[in-house]
Amino acid sequence: MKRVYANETYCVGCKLCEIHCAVAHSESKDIIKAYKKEKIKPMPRIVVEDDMPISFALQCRHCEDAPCIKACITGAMQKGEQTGIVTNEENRCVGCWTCILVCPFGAIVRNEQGKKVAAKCDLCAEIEDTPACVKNCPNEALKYEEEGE
Amino acid sequence: MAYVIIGNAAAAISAVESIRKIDTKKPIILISDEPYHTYSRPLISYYLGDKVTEDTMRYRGENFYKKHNVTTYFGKKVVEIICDKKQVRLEDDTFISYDKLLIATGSKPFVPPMKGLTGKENIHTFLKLEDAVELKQKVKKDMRVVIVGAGLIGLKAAEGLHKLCDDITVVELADSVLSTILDRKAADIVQKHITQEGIKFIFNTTISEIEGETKVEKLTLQDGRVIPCDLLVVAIGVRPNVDIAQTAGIDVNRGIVVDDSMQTNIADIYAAGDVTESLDVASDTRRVLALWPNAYRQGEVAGCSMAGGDAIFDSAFAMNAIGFFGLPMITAGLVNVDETQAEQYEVQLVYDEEEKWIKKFIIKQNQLKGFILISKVDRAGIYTSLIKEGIDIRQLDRALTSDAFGLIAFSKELRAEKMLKGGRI
Amino acid sequence: MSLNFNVPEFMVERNEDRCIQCEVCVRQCANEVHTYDEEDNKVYADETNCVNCHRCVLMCPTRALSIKKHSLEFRENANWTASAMNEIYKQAQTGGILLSGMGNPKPYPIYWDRMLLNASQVTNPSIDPLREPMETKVILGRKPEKVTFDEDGNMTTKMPPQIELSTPILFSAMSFGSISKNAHASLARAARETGTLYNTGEGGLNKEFYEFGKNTIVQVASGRFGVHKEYLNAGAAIEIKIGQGAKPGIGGHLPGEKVGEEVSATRMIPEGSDAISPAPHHDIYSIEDLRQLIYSLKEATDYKKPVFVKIAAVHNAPAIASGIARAGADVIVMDGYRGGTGAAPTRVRDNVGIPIELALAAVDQRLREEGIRNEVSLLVAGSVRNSADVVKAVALGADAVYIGSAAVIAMGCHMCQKCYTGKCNWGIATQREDLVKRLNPEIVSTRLANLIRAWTHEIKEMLGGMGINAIDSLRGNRLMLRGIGLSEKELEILGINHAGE
Amino acid sequence: MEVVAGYKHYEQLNQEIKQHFEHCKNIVLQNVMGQRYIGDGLQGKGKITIYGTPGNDLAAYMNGPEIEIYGNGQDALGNTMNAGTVTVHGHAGDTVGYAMRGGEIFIQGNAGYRVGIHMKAYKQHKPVIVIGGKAGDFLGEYMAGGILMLLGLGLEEKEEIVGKYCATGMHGGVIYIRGEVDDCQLGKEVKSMPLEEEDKQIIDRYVKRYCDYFKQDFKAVMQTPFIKIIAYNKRPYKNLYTAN
Amino acid sequence: MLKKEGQIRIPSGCAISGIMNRKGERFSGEDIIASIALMHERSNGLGGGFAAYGIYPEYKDLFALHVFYDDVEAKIRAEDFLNTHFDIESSGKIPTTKVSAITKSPMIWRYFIKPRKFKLIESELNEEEFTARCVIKINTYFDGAFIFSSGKNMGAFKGVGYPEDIGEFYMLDTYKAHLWTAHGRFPTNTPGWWGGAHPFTLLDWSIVHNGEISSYDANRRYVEMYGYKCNLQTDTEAITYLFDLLNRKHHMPLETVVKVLAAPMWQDIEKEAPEQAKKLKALRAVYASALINGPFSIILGFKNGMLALNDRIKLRSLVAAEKGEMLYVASEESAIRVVCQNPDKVWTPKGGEPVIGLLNEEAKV
Repeated sequence: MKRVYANETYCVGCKLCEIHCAVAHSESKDIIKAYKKEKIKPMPRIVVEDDMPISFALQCRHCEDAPCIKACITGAMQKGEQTGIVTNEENRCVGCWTCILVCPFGAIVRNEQGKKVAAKCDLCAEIEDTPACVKNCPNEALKYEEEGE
Repeated sequence: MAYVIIGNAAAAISAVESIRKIDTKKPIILISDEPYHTYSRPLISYYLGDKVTEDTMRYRGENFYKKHNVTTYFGKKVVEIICDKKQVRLEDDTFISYDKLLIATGSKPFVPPMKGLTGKENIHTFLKLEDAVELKQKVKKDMRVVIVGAGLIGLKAAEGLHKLCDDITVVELADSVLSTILDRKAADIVQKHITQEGIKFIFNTTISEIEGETKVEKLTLQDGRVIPCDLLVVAIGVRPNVDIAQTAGIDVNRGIVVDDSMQTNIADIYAAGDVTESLDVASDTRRVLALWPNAYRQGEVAGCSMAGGDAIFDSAFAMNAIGFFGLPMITAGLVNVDETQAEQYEVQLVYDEEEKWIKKFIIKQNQLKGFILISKVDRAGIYTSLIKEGIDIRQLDRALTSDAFGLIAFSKELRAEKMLKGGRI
Repeated sequence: MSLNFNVPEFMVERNEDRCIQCEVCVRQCANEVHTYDEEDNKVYADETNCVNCHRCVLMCPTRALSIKKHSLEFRENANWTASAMNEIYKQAQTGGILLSGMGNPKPYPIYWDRMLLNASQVTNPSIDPLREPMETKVILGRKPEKVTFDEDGNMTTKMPPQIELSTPILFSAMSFGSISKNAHASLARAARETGTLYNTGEGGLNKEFYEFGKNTIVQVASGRFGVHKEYLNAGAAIEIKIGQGAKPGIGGHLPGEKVGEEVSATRMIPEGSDAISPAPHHDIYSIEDLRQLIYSLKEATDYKKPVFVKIAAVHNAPAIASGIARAGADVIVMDGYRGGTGAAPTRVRDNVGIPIELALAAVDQRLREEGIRNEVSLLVAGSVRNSADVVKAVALGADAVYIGSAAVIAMGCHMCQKCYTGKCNWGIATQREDLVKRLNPEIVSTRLANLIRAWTHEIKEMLGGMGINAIDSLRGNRLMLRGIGLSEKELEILGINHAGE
Repeated sequence: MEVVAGYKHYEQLNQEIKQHFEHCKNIVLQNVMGQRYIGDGLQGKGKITIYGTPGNDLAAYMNGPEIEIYGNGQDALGNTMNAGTVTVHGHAGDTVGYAMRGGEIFIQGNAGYRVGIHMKAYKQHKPVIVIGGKAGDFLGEYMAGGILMLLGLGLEEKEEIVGKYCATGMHGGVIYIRGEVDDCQLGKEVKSMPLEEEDKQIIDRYVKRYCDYFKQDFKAVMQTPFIKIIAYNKRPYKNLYTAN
Repeated sequence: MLKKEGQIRIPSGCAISGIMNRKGERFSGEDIIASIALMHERSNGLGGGFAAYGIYPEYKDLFALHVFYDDVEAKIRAEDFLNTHFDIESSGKIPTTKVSAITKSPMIWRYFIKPRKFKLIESELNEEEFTARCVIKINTYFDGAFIFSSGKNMGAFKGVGYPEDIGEFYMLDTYKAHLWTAHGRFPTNTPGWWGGAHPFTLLDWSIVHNGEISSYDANRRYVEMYGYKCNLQTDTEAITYLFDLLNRKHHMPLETVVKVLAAPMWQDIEKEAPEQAKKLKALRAVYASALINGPFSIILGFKNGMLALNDRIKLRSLVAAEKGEMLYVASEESAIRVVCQNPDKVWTPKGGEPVIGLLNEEAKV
């Protein structure tokens, strides 16, 4: 399946991926409205780790053998049979954080505004073809491609 | 002939999914003594708290059994395994033949003998959906509820009941809450937090007598105190539900003994989930690790083995992600170091009691063996993976306790490998 | 510290309605202009250090930023302009030589813009380059006067070493040290992709780039940094750098802080030590010494590599060029006074040298008068800004052009002219790891290759318009040029007629 | 292998040398008359012995071989040399060892102007020039590394061992001078310093080599003390510029 | 004021025609006039001309100069120069007849000359080079005098007018030649100067040319490095010099010259066998500036024959035909058919591929 691969050699640590991820998962999908008007603060599902000159963005790897799915007590965490995308059905998620306990990448974040849910990368599958983080990475440090490309 | 699975929770369900990955044809028969579609037991406290409904508690979708070609016997209890005939007998004397059998009967509440325990209608345990449904019906706002046990189940019950009634007291024999998964300092923080929500605690004692006619009215504690009680929840602990296994002659120690393919000592009989015991790599002992992720993985391995695959269940260790009244905590592996062994371990600890957070790491020979995180639980899985993979923490160029701990602590190569591997971990 | 009389040059305008406090600007400004104040939840700017490189403006996801010239006015004075005064303030404050980056920004005439190109109408046809063959291949190097054959028709002429270019555009010398490794990698890749060459500059050649040898010109400058036998043989040609258009007569100086591990290894000097290039080659004090150096290089490379000699375009360029041709150079490179640089004394940059257009016209004419133009190739540099400039240069007589500033602009340079600070926000003129990684050679080499391809297309269009289908027929074809708004003298030097004539 | 150079063009002579050098590691050149570039870019081990007067740029870019000259060397000897040894039984011209990065040059007699200009060192490369007599102005100009040694043997009375502007712009390496040099002859970036133990060992080593090559009395040479000249600032031009 | 050729470059379109007998048998100018006359539409009356080879067998070792004089003074100055450098064996007016369409003709003179021996020795040049330089010198520096033909046993006849009128004017039906070329001109902007008409000649070279080359200044500035002066600023002149430089001075066979002037495309060179590719590449590298670019079709007349050539992407028309020993080339097929009704073979040469007609061995001069 296509995944987002981070090439840390060219990550500039700008965190635009985080910003655009948050916007993509906001109510309005409008960057200014999302940040300035929406009650629920936009929440990125991507983590940029940085300690310049090292920096890289990280999001769910959509593991083939995903531990979060196995660990999920509610069955909210699922893998798309066709797509391979690991998604969290947020209305079933109870925010127990077991997925956080088992994700070896630390790629699942807590969203505690409103109903507590685990927030994670869904590859923007329902929004567009290319995930927002990849589309907005100014240095192509994120690539959306098949493994080994 | 068919695969027969006794149980309907994590281990049973993952066994179904696992079998169907290999064998799509042979029938699967699933027998559960509960009358429900598969649901998540850990969610019963959420059910009490109205955070989930019976519908959203479903662990798998409505058409799960159909889709996986599973014949279900709900509300039927298996009473006997007849190994030589490869059959199981149900309560109603139905015999079901199996080709491969999986025992995934989980746990049952542990209720120690107590004076005045029997014959009272308002004494509850808190393990199954049924328990929660009953509790929800019975509990009233002005009731005085006493919960015996300040472990995970007891506290979850307390949290679940919190909105339904105003007076909740937790009685615990030990001197702190969650003594199996937290150390003292962490326990204090958690206890303080829960106390602030209005839950009362009584430590270092337990019930010596339950008084009342048909209902519990008051409790006498071992220390002589008498407390009023309109509803009693016994949440002292759970035990593996090994009865039918034992009678069938399956090896049972603390739980059912299985090999790494989840097979019991009897051919074609497998066991998985909370009913089994497994090797805890953190403490290097065999014990029952009654944990959801563990059950799932065991069920997966068992299913695979039953269908002729060659999966192996290797390392396991205790781990918990839980929260009470908005205070999250994640712990894994070894959380307390026995004073006698203190020299072998290094403990790294940072905390702020006011802010209610703690980070504690227990290290042995440069390998992480366990941790406690309270409040600051983000990215805990990275620590879990350190324990699991036995990574030498000297390779990491950032302190475990650092707020910026993450994959950045790993070498570039290791990181690239992890991240470029995509889905493989 | 006494009061500094200099005010900031720029002002940062932040549209608060659009600013979402995402802090991208804070993270991206190497000059630390932007800061986030948690208490106010606002991002503030201290423009003292702003160089107007546009990094923040372009990275801002909400387009909330703009940079304006500082609004502070000086009393109007045509003589004592603000910049004249500011320069005095700076020197009075520090006692230092004013240092600038990039090329001469002064409003001297740009002759490229005073020349117009011809096109075919009726009497001969224009050619459609999209559908008909259009040749832009150029062969650089020394050429014998004639090709001879024996009685059987076999060629008896031995061809000197030459270089083939798919288009008359090369990337000019920029050293590793003055620019980043990623910038170098981008140039190397783009050169390979587009069938042209890039130039190492005087900073040696990183071993990683040896694989681009066929597309590399290795430079030998007065400092001889990284010059050794392997290096000389690593490229397709060797360029002796005598001078540079941005600073004729001046040496170079790479400050020690830019000499990190890799620069050190490439230049073969210790980490942290200054890399000083003397003003002259101290083994060349006269034209015959140049011949000595040319042939020492030919000896070291078994006469297999053409040797370029690069000079700054100065007053006596025609005579010097003639001397270079006769000293045995295969290619003469001239760099005009608008040529870029990482650092040059402002006064030198802005006042020394002559326009490349005039130098080129004069040198080409002189070499023709001497009958030796066909023996050497003539390469010009010094602010070739677009394909029309290339076409005009070739029509004036150049074989090909070097582009430096245009290349760095394609890489992202915004002409803030602060290369020498080493804090290039675009990852070009810097060795700071966090900044260097901003320049992704995958992207940037494509940008460079795009530029070359686009220009080549345009060159073809213009050639086609003139009814020419090989760049050879444009070379020195000055009838294709007409001057506009030029004096008789200028027309005479350029060797062209005025428009309308 | 012996080659008579005579009036051969250097291109031909050097081609012959290169060809011979591939299989013969000991080449003798007779009657050399100004042919340039002998040993230019030559690589590997082996020796070339020269009789006569070799031309400019001898051993330029040379990387390994040994050249011994019975006669005087001309200008730019050892230009940008990387490794190897050149010994001159006689004098040498201007800009000896220009931009030299490694290898050794021993000159029995005097050397001209700008000797060792822009010499540099890198890792295992450390160029050395030992001059038996005196040197002209600008000795070690821009010097960035390596060792320059001036012995001042056979000087007339009151004759200066080194010319003016010695070591101007020097920012690395070391110059050893046997005898005294007036500070006013030195560039402003350097100073003369007393020797340390390490210096003494270096001097010993190279003077011995010199004496071996040219049959001199080591003890006699060592009787006169040496001084050393080093840059006291690796960044002499650090504050020269103002950002504009 | 209108500038004439030499003061400004004037583009022009044209018609060309050439007829030769490979055996060297001579024939009158009637056919060539008829041929070029048929292409009347391609001219505009501002120039026409002919070159004829083999017309002066009685003076075949002497250079035949055809000269236009604007006035008597010019004639005196030029003759003075000629006298100093050459022995003039014979001289006189070129006979013409009155044609109503031809007006304002200059004085047209003819000289049969031979370089003076001592001048040759003094100049260290051969006869051809010496004569060529003198011709260039007169044409460059002698106002009002223009040598428009300077070969041996050949001559050019040209002027302002339609080519058929020019032919009549010069009474070409009275001349006999084994090779005739002709040109009808369509200049875009000219007062009509007799010297500007085609053919252009230098020594034995004559060129008639159709088309306007775009590489003119590149070619001009290239040949001018080698002692030529392109006084007329015409393509024809530049092309003539290129032929002279490459063939006479660089000793390049005509077939190879063609590979320079209409060089094969790089992509075609790459397809050649390595040796040939190397050769073609060297030619392109060295003679890049001699590539003639833009539309042209030319007929080159020379001592031993003629060569017709198109530019490499064939932007101008050219047709060739053969009948027995006769070889015809012309801008249009009809111009051939009009004088040779049933050729053995008619073909259209490819761009860059020459049609070369050489005199048979026994007929060679």
